[in-house]
Amino acid sequence: MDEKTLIARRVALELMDGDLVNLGIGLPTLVARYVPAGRHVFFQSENGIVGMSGPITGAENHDLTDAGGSPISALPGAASFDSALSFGLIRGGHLDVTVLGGLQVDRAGRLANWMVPGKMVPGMGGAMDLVTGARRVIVAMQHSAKGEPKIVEHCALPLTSVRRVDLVVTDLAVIEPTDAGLVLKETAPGVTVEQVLANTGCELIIAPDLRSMPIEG
Amino acid sequence: MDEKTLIARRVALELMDGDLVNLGIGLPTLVARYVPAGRHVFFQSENGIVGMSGPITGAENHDLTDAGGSPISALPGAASFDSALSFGLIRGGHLDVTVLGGLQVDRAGRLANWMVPGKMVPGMGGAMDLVTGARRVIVAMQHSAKGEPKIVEHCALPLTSVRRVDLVVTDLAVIEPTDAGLVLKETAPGVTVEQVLANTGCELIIAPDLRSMPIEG
Amino acid sequence: MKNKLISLEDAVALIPDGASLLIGGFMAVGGPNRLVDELIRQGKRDLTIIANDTSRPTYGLGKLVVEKLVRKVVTSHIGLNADTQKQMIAGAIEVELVPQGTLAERIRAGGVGLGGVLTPTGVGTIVEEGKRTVEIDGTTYLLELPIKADFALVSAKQADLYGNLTYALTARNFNPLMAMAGATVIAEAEDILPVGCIPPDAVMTPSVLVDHIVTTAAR
Amino acid sequence: MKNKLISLEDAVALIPDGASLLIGGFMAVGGPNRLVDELIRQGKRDLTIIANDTSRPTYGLGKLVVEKLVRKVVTSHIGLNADTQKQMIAGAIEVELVPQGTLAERIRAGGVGLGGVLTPTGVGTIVEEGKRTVEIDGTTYLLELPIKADFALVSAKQADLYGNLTYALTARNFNPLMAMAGATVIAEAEDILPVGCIPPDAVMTPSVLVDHIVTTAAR
Repeated sequence: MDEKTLIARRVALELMDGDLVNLGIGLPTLVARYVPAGRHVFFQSENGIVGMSGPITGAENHDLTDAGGSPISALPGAASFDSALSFGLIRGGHLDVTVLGGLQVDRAGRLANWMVPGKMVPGMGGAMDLVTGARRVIVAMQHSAKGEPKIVEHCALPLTSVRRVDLVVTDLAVIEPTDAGLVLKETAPGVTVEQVLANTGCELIIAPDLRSMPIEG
Repeated sequence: MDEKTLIARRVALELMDGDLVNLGIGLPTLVARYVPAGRHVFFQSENGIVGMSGPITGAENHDLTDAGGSPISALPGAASFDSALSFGLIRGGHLDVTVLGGLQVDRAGRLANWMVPGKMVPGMGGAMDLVTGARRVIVAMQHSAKGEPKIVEHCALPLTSVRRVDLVVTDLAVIEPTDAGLVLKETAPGVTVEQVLANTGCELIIAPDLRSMPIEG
Repeated sequence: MKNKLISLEDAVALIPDGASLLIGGFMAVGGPNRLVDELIRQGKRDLTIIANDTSRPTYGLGKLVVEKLVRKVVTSHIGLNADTQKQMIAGAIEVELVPQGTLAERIRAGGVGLGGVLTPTGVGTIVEEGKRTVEIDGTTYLLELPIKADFALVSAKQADLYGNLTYALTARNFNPLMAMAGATVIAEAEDILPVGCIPPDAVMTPSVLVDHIVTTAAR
Repeated sequence: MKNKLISLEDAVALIPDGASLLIGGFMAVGGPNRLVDELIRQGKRDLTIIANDTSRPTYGLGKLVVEKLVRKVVTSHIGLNADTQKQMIAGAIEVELVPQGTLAERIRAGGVGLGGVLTPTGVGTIVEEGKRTVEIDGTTYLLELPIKADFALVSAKQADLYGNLTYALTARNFNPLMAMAGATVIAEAEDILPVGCIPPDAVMTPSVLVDHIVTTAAR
């Protein structure tokens, strides 16, 4: 199993039956493939639909796309709406879970994921509303980038929100930000605590009930 | 012609082709009957429709009513919507004209029409939004009540809005509030300037082009 | 997934005395009048009601006032229910009068997570009393705060079994706004349809906002 | 009543250089792409664009940027149009980045006559810079101001000859919000229908908001 699949599978275990979920572009999108059997999850696309699914080959239509402009389909029971209602769902606390990629997460559990000053300024799109408004924010990302830790004492990059995220899932670990600091809850299969610590740029609290991710190869 | 009909007919001359118009309950409702031929006016009911008309006898339905709960019908091209959009049309400057009843109008052209402290407190309903937001506010009312002038130096009753209304049409006169004060523009058929002044509780400026209401008996 | 269909009795049994209720409808047109009748039958009391108006004494939520089950009402109009005025003057019921457009925006703000909205409506009138004002480019606005409630009771034309709702014509009014602003949302509906029978573009309240559905069809 | 149907050429001829334009669409899906192409053909310049994103360089309003017709853009995302970033860094185009939900509320506020809205989004981030904050019950919100424009260019699935509009699925996005916030509203539509063919409950933008209709059907 490659690292992205591992992360997506672990995140998917967090999605509960009946949840309204928004997946960011890139890695988070993979999560939809691994929703546990027996759980019905409603996926939102912030451009204006609840109940999206992958496209039906040969039946793509230019009026039904995801936030990246790629074709999708609408499951039975889907609902479409304008951008104000779409973000009303997000900001108003109606979105159960958002899964977003990350550039950095700091020791206080705050996410930076929308720009690298002077290099990459794509704009925040819906990310700031998602992190501010979702009931649960899950960051799905590689634990480090080019050998540099992405979990750091202070984010060098501009924050997406001052709100503390709820869970960080990486290829090495599952980490839960708390009042006391970042708590290491799970390690990836075959990964040691020492490996996690060596690739993390700030202190981690080892959970008393630390376990291996409940993912079978 | 009775006084209410006179007022309604005079107000109706103010409605232009294509206008979006909201009529208050009571006397203003009569205005719809007298829209000049060749002018298509869109009537809004603030409970959520543009394109309302009188009810179709025998085809009344409990899902299609005016703001008083009475049956109406929807003309071809009507649109229905929720209360936020309905008042978005009103507050957002999309409503061309509102016609409202009045209890008092002061010399600055400000309207009081929603409560008599200690006696009648029905609530403002949509009146405050209508007076604040409509492009043109026309007050349609009797010139005096029980012998007391309703056009006064200062409103004794609580104001509906501090916004100056655009026109006051009564059974005696048409009066336009301006920066300089209230201007007497027209007198009702058979009514003298002296009669208007005698029934008005504050100074009126006589328009140089004062005329009789262009209404034929 | 949990079935959202529930009996009228069970739905209303979820509501405790003293609860705050957003109640859809406009002069009880498009109001959840079955749910209201059941509130009376179960004798719920000390209710806080947020609604466009208090209807007439014999129709829809007007009856809640007549039955003395209401402690406070936040509304734009009480003029057609003499009982509301009578109880207000007697000090038996607290009435907060809110301009209708402001009421719509306050409920919407509650539902979409805004901290408030600035409106020109009410500036310089007694509605301004006790409120913060904000000046922007020389224009003064009232800062109006969001409204949320423990429950939203709404009335729909159609509901599918996920809870997607449609409303008909002027029966829509405050219902879709309130369906966003209740911690628990109970919808009564004339027609209960299988999932997939309401086209996505026809849905006015997405299913994810609705907790319980009650049928108003005769059984 | 004036017929609102107008040719593509005449519609765009109404727009002067330097105009501010609200442009519907999301990655140009549901964007008024015929109107945009005609803006380019007529060489309108110094435009201020308010839109969800600047699309891709070869699609929809992305081409306006590539053709250097845009002076300023107010948007939530420019990541898929390298030209926007390039011109921004070169100082040739001014870019105001706005969180997507905030952009929707600001345009809506402009259209419905609110003086502003309070949102928690952006508090404590660089989006807060230069903005007023308001504290309510211990929570801090940003005061976000309304957006209006000289024109709104929207794309509809259907238009009747009064100007009532419907949108399809995710092509709806910002269109109905923008149709309230433009001083002049021009809608392009796939199907032009007789009055009365769109049921009142299916209308998403009421006719009274729309000034001009352009057909996008092949002739």
